[in-house]
Amino acid sequence: MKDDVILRTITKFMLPFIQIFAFYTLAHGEISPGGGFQAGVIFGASFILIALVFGKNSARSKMPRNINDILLSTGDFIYAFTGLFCIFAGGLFLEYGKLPFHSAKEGNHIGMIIIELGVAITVAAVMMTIFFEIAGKEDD
Amino acid sequence: MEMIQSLTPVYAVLVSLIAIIPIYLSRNNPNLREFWTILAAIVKFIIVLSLIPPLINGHTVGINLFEILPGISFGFRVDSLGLIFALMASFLWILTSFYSIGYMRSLKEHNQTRYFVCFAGSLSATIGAAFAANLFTMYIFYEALTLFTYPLIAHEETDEAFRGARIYLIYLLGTSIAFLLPAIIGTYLAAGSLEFVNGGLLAATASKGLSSTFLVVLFALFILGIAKAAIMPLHSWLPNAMVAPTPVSALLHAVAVVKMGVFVVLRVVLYVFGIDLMSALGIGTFLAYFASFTILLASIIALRQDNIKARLAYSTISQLSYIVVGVSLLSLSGVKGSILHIVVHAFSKITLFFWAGAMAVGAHKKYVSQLSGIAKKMPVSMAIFTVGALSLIGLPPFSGFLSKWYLLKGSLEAGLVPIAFVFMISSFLNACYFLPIIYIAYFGKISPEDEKDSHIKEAPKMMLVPMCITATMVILIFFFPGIVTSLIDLALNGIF
Amino acid sequence: MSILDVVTLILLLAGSFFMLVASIGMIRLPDFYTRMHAGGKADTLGQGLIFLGLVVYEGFSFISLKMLIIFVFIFIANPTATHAVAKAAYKGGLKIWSRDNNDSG
Amino acid sequence: MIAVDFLLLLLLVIIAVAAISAKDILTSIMLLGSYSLVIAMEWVLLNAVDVAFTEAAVGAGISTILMIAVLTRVPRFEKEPKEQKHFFNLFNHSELLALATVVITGALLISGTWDMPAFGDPNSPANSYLSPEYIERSYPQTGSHNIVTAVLASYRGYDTLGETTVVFTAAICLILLIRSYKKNER
Amino acid sequence: MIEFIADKYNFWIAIVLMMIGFYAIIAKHNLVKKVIGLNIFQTSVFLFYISISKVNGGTAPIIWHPEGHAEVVYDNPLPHVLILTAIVVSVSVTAVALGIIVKLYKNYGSIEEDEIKLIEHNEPELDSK
Amino acid sequence: MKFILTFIALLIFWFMLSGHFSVIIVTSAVIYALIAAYFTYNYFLEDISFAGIKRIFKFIAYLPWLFWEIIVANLQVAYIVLSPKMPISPELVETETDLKTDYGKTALGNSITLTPGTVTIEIENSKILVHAITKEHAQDIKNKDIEKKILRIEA
Amino acid sequence: MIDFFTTHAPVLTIVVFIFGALLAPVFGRINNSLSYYCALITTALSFVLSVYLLFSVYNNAPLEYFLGGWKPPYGIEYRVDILNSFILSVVSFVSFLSVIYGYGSIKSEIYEKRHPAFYSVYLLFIGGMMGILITNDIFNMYVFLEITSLAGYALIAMGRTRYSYMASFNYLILGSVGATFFLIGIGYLYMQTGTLNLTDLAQRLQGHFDTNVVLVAIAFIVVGLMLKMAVFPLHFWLPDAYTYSPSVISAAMAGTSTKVAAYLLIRLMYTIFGIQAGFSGINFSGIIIVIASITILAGSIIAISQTDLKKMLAFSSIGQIGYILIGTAMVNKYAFAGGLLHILNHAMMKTALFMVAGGFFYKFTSTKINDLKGMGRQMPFASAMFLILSLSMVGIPLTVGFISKWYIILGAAQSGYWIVVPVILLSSLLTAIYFGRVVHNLFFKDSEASNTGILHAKIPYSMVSSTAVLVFLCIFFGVFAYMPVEISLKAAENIIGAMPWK
Amino acid sequence: MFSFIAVIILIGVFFVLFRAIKGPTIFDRVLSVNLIGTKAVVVIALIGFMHNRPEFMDIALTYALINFIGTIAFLKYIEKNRLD
Ligand code: NA
Ligand code: NA
Repeated sequence: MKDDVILRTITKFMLPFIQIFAFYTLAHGEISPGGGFQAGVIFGASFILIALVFGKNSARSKMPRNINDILLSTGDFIYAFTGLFCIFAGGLFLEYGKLPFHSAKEGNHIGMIIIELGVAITVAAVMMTIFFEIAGKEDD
Repeated sequence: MEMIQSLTPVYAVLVSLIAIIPIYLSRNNPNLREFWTILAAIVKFIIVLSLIPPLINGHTVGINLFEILPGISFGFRVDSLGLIFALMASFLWILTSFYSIGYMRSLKEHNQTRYFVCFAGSLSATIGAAFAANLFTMYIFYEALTLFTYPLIAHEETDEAFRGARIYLIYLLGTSIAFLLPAIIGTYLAAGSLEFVNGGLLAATASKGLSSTFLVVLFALFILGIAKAAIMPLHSWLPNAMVAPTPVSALLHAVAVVKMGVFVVLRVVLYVFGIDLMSALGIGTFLAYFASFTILLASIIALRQDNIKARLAYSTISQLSYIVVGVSLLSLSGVKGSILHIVVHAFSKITLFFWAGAMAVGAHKKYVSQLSGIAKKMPVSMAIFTVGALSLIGLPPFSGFLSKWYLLKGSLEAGLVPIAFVFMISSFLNACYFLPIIYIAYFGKISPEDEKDSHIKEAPKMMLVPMCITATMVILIFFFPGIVTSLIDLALNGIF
Repeated sequence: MSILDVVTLILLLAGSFFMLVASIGMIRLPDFYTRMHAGGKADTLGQGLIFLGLVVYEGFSFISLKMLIIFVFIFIANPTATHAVAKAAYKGGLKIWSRDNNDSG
Repeated sequence: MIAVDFLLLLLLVIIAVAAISAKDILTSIMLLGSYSLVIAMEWVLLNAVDVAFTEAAVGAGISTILMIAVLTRVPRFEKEPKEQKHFFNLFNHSELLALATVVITGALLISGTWDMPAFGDPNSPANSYLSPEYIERSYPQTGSHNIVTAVLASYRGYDTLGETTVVFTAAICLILLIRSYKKNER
Repeated sequence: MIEFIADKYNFWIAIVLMMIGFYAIIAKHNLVKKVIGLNIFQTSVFLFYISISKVNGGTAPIIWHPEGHAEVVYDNPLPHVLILTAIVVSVSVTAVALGIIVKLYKNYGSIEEDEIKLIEHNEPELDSK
Repeated sequence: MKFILTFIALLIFWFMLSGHFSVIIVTSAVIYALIAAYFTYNYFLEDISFAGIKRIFKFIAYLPWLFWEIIVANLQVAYIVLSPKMPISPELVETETDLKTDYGKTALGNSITLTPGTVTIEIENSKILVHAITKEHAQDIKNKDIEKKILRIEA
Repeated sequence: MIDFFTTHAPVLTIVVFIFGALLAPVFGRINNSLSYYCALITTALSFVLSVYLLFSVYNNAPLEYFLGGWKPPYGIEYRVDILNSFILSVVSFVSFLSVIYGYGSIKSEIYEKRHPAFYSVYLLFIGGMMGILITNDIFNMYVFLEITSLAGYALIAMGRTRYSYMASFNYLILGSVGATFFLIGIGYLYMQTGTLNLTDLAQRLQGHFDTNVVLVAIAFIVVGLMLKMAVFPLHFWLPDAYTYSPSVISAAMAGTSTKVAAYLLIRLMYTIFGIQAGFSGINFSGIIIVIASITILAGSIIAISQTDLKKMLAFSSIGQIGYILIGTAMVNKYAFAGGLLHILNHAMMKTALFMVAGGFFYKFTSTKINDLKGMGRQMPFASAMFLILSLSMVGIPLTVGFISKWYIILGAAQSGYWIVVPVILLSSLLTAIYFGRVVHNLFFKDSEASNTGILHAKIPYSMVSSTAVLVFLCIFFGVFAYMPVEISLKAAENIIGAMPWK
Repeated sequence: MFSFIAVIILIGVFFVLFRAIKGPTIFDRVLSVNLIGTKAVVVIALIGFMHNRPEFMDIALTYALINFIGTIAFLKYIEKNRLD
């Protein structure tokens, strides 16, 4: 749909805002609705939009398959490793309160931010992977 | 009675099991292979023999190998009843081995290695059951024997052979799982143990107020579960199994399978229930009458069989029930006759089967009607047959007379006159189906083709010699019954 | 009831009127292209008016700012979508309706 | 409020029936997307804002797009089942059986609601047992205004680890299943 | 009676919706349709959960400091949390199902269950992949 | 340059959305804006030079007129929809445009869509295809009112 | 360091799988074999940890672990007792051996570039099950149930035939319906109690057993789990799933997945369904026993008519799950122990059987029973192992198959469920029949040379050794049954005695 | 007030839904579904005000966004029969 001027232009215009909106959703998960999961989906959707309008190659130029594959593991790894780190910090698994910050409350807060980031990364990567694997027709 | 901890019974079981390895490995060298078979048979017999002295001295030999579940162990215990069975089986294995070699080689059978392997395995199972210290161990060997003999029966690999083998398996495995196993479980539930006890494992528990219905049902399960004893109506596997090669039939009918059946019946009656409990429940008499039917019916059916092996098979069914009836009389002589008949029937019947094999190999005859005048060409074989047949009819001076004598005496001791009549009628019927064979063989007119056929001659020496030995034994036991009865007396010491 | 409330009410009512008209148009108009006019325009304006009404109701705040963002978004995205559907239909060979050849929907 | 609730639920029923009965799967997918949108509206109405947010993004967005993606590789129209319909041309056997199963299952579920606490009952066990505690503790303990986020990421953070692993699983399963490496691979 | 219905109708409609989806799962031969049915089924279960979480007079479970209100009643946050997870699970299942459907079409040229079974019955294929 | 402009635009947008200024939020705002700018700057400002900023103001000035036109358009549509006779006579109109930039063409296309009884079907190079709901509306398109206004912005 | 492991063993047992699954595809980019070792190390580690847990709870009190440090019922709790640590050990052991087995078999069955993803999914499959086993939170169970199910769908689809996809899809639909039923049940229970923690749930259900809500909840949970367990008549998915999946997966699944669903049912029966109490006049035991009996017989009877070895084994598995149910539903110490033992025993037997079937497939690319003629000569070792395993399946003494049946029958007799005895005996007979057929083909039929081509000349040691270990254990634990018996008896005592309202 | 407006809009949704189901062309359906989406955005905003918690505009924005992307996806499928 790259040949359509209006669609192309509007998409170009909207893309950065969609992405920053995704990040906004991530950062405000504790204040308003939203969080890592929703952020990941919206971020992934922005790349899906690129693929829809500008084609797969355009989307893949900013997010190559290799990077995408690694991000898939990275997010969940951040999450699980945070849990493990809590053990090293003397707590139980995922006991953010024991993270080395001033108070348990702050530890919890920052722990949640970190894991939400992990969730967002994995979810975004997953959404892209799922889309590109299912929509990819190059082998037919 | 003092128990000597010893691994000897284990060795006796293991010898033939271990022999499987060299037998299999030397599968490309028939002479070597058969050397191993013979060697194992002889070693096994010697080991079994070595168990006689301690028994004579009033000890039992045994060992508990491991406890599998609480109250259930895998263990051996040699008493004189088991020893009689083991002696008989291991001795006959030697003869059967020689005979098998002759038979297999002259018929150029296929798959001889599998045959000898399974044969060795069967013997292990038999000795294991003879020496088993408890129902559980015995059950294992009981099943093992079924599985080891299955390939032997299917040996020919014809459709008929597979059919016979399948029926064999379904009957034996089926009944043992469906009835014997629950019976064992019931025993365990009632007694908390499965060890054989002189005077009866369950006898002690009777005082605990177990309902007699439960015990009767338990006993019925046992009898139904032991299809190897071929009590009607669970007998039809036996005639079907006659498709097996003759040495296997000998093994089935005389040495291992059916003998294990009646042996287990003996064990159950004498060591699990005990004479007292049996008579208290009145199930002994019932069983005696029940098995009497088999005696008569099987004899009558045998009359109508033209196939030699079929006729022998029905004869076996009938004779096995002698043993069952004997023990269920619950009288001293009855039980004694019963045990004696195990040995006597073994020697007599194996003689007859060896003879049948000799007919197949030497004259290619399978039917009674073909035997007209055969004695002219095969005089030795027919003489041997006559010994075996007369013994089974119960005429002196053959050992069959002895056991029948005891059985008859036992039935009178127990006050069951009808049973005595059954024995007599049955003897008459035995005569009716054996004597005609002797008659036509000696006095019948040989057919012209047979007359000319130079292939009809005595079987090879490898077969003939074992036949002669068993026939001799049939006579010897009549004159020297002490070698058997002394052990029987020993066995019955703790019971009566 | 303050002036602002009245303005809000008017804006909301006007907005819902246009949205309802759009919906009715979707049923009444005879072919896809004409329905497109209802769905692409009346609805967009209706939505815009309602958001304006809500902004007036809320007064100046971050929420109003956000609603203005939505307002802008609607005015960018809706015509684009309408155009895209129209183009697809046109490329797909859908003929336009005229009173002569076809009277049904 | 109740009118809105009722209209939304009515819409849902109509959309659901239409979605499963359309022969054009593309239409079904569109209606499914609308179903998600409408149900998300219902959730906003029921104050489940986080859930509505997710359903809008996932149910209406990603799921729909994935299904269209599949349609690019499979036929768009549903075929009539091979066997002839009987039973007065209304149902074939399997449909009748399915209907029976569904009716029984539904009846069972509805019978379960008989002695359920009423909708919105603040004293129901669900709403009075743990929920107040979460509401009370979440801000002091975690510093999160959004109680849902606090429960999600902290109190039941382990579930969320599992949830993240579930999506990871989906992606890795798809890579395993349909990523193409060889030309002739089927 | 009216009150009883008013108390429960949310649950009932959720159940009716579930059953509509469930029906499609069982009765439809088209595999994509089955997946669509599954989606409706699961989403309706989520609706049921969210209905549980509602508290009369409650507001969204996000801490709120409105002026002039002393006590704020919040809805039950726990079902929301559970359903957030369940939605994710649902989309994951959908994705995998769709992946399998793509593969099925490649191999059978059909996505109708009865056709695939017929093809497999007529020309069973072993070790082909 | 494009990157920095995108970044600034995104940061502004963020604070319009957020309304929170805690340390964590502001820090993440900067980081996230950088990331989003990295991914999207070459789409966002692909063919806009620095002169674009001036155009933005011109464009904003154009909006009130557009909004008025939209309201008029909608009243007309409402009349058509609600009138029992449905006075419509649809027509396809093809015209030329002198607009050069994508943004210009887009603004034109969407404006046409939003205003009186017309919907842009296709813009290809300089050709515009429009669907008009009545003959009068078709005539309006041929007059090129909107295009003239947008041309002024683009200049 | 030791402290670290001992305190956190419950969570580490599960988390290693997550790490393994995440790292396997990443390492796999460097080198394919790294992903294999990733799987190997992960399963080995979790096996060691599970066994540690088992011994720890056997000797001491059950372990609790509060995830995130939040006390239940606010947070998610892990609760390790003998019952679940026993099954944890079984599952991790079977999965470990399957990985070893896979070294040879996966190479031949799955294209090598897919290996990293394959191992990752495999770890998720096992890890999900482990998660189900260890958690004491009913919703957490659901989450992990879905992880393992999803992974399972993909794994089944990796089989060599195109019908694998259909098998996988059917499993997916039924599995999802089952899981959703489970979810509905959870919702209803939550409605009535407001909690998700099992222990808490059990307490708060007191006095509510006769409400419709709870009855319906239980009905849906049971049906959902029975779908997952493939209890007759909800078994349709299982035979295809087992038959058409890769050899390793058939082996691993046979040993693990239905058992985990069975565990779930057992756990719920004894904690929240109040099986002992017989609430509302419904004889819960009786219902389960009847269903299980039908399952046992139906599975065995259908198995007889199968022409494919793997399919036959699959139907046999359906029947065998019935033993586990029947044993555990009788509320009798011995029967419970028997059911529990059968989880171990059947896992070993069936996994080994599928491994042997995989061996046949590896060499001849066929598992049709008719194609197995004469294998006794061509693959004597494999055939001998098959023979031993068959005997064990029939329940011949000195094999593990006997031990579990023995205890179930014992328990049935003790608690008066006499009907169970003939069912088990009859099924043993049927088992003898269908295994007898295969053994017959292996040893007594001459091979028909034309039927299959030889794919690989030699079976790799990895495949042989892992199978042999299991076969050995089938005999070893049949002879020296003391250890597992003691453990399961103690587990039975704990569970049956641990009814909070008793 | 807000719920009254919401009800009016929802009634409109029924009309649009009718068109979505009836078609007749696939473009009618796309248009209708897009319309349902945009109406939903407004309804969400109104519900926020109904509950006196208008800070949930994020959801409305997401709706608008997703709806747009979804419509593009439908169209691309119809035009090109591929998405990437
Ligand atoms: Na959905
Ligand atoms: Na959140």
